[in-house]
Amino acid sequence: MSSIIPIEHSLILAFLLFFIGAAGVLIRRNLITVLMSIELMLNSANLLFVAASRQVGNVDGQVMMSFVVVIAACEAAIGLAMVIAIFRRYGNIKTEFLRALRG
Amino acid sequence: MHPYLPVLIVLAVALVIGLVMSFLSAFFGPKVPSAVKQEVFECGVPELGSRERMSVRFYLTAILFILFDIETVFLYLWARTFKSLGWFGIVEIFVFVAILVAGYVYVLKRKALEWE
Amino acid sequence: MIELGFFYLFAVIALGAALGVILLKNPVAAAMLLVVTLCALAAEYVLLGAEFSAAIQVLVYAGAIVILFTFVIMLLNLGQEEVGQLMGVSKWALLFSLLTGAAIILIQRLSVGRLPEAALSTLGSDNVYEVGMALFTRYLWPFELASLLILLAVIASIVIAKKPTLPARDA
Amino acid sequence: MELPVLDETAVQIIATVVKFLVVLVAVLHIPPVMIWVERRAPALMQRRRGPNRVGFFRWRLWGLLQTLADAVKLIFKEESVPGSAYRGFFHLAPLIGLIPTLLFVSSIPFGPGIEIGGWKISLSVIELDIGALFILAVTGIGVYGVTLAGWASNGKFSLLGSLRASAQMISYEIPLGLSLIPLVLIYGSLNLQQLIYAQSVVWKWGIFLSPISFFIFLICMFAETNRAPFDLSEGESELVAGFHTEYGSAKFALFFLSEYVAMFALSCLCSVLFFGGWQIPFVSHALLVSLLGVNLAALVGVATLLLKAAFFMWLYVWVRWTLPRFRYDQLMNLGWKFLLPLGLANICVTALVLAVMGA
Repeated sequence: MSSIIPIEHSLILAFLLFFIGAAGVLIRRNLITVLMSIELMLNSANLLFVAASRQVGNVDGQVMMSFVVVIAACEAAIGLAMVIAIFRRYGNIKTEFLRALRG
Repeated sequence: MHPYLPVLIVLAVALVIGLVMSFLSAFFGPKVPSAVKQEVFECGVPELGSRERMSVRFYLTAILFILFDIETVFLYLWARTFKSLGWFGIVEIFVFVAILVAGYVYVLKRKALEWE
Repeated sequence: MIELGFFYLFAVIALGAALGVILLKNPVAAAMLLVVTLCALAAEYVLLGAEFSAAIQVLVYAGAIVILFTFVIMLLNLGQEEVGQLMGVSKWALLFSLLTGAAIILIQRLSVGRLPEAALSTLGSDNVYEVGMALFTRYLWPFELASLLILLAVIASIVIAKKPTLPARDA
Repeated sequence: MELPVLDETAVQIIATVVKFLVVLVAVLHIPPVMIWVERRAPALMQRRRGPNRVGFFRWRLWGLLQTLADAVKLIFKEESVPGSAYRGFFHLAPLIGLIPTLLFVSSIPFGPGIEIGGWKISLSVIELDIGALFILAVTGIGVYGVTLAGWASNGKFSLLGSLRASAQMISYEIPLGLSLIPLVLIYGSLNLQQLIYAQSVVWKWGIFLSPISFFIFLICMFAETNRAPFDLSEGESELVAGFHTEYGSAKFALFFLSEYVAMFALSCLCSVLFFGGWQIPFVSHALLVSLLGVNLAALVGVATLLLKAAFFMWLYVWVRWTLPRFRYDQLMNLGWKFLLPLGLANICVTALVLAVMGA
């Protein structure tokens, strides 16, 4: 049924997704978009887990994928809570305003 | 046939028909634009816009939604394997639910869910 | 062959939408494109025979996590005007990441044929059942720890979001 | 003349398209009829007449054509978009609301399989082994239609209405999901068709084996569709019309359509989960097949399911004109502080009882 898709294709797709996500983290100043880019990177990891699970023929990769989803949920929840807190304090969520820890 | 192919078919057909239906009025309706018609509805008073911020409770509701959404998915997984796991699965899932209920109780205690 | 065609179709959708996520100025549009990316990836999971992964992807990722993003965008009322443009280093970062991506793909292409052969027959048809059995037996402790992690995340996010913060210093 | 030889895949694809078109045409008839019912029923309850004029020449047909006239009117209205709206999403939002509900209604098994020319064709457009999870996922995506509609209109009533409506929908999605789990525990399947087969005799119906699930599901049915008594998102006295305040003409009709399709789909799902689906009580399907043949028995099954669903559609109308509207805090408290703990307790008790009985 799904025997035709070679793992190389999934790998390339995952790499491309990861780099789009990484580029998003680098080039965007909006904290929310940065968080979304991190979600993209997590998703490329998910795709790799699922593809690997297909390749080795057991479901461990899919179990890992569901753990990654849990972690993504936690990351999004805390990240967005911090966005709200930052917005309250600075009235803005651009990354260059966050210099409190800079000497 | 792949069991998910109907999903795609339904999606495609629904998209086409939905697009046609949502542009019916654009074809058949009259077009007489005016400045007042373009305003947002605000009970007749001059437009103030929607630039005000909403309550943080909506965010807290969404957080709780994520918490219990994940729990629901895992509960489905457990329900599907319940017959093979037996008592072992019950103990396991009770611990899982108990931990999440602790979070729920915390939320209640912090009054994060109080509206108005 | 048809499966491969669908794989490419969804790959293109996912990548295009992902590009939109990082390049669009409107955060709600970015969030919606993130949903498109996630759903396209769910379709890829189905093609890879991981039904449950696709379900959890749409249910939790697209249905809950992105809802949270949308809510926060609406709460903070981030219209078009408050969205940051690309940073000054944007072109360099873009070029850098594209080059690195190309390099890695090249490396990966060279490794074709050296990967282990796919073991196809061992995955059964009842995917949900198999994932459940693995999760509740072999991954018992990670599973319980995951619930602990969610608990901590909920507590932390409520503390952070509800706590009245100090007034802003002079900016 | 020689017909081209069809293989299994081609037949199934054609069958899927045909089945979906049939479902679509049927579903398009629901809003006109239901709106007529919704105007005649309160008239009956309040000793008024209700719409009874619009008819076909001499035949008035109890005013049944009133809503047809309304629909035609909506199509021929001018489409007006607020100047400050986000245009793309404004046009897209009704579609994003409609498509998930169509996916939902397509995954309902309307009857047992039929046989045409030797090909076995099931009577659900989409039949998945993870049917219940699929339905939950699809309802989750449906929230975006409401959220986007309010945000794209860029007015304060729309925005507040859509935030309220989407918060309400996600809040009641949890108890909805939890209420199905005892059924999965009892019947051991996520496939809707198999759930129906497992309820072959009346005392095995979901409502008897898990009445609390039915109770939770029933309340969530009303809340998920933003219907009275939970229609706060469009409380006229506070929010004008909620998230679709700025919508008119055909797009408004689309919101209406998706609301009624969602009602119909949930009514069907309720019959499938708790009332044996397309099976007639006390009459086994095998008996029907031996009497009527496979295809006719399947049609009887479809009629049975539609009859059961019609009851719940009537319940929607009945409740709307009987109960007063909830307050928003009452609504949220009901969902989070009553239905959620009840749903969890229901699951735990069901699991314990099943384990004790099995041991």
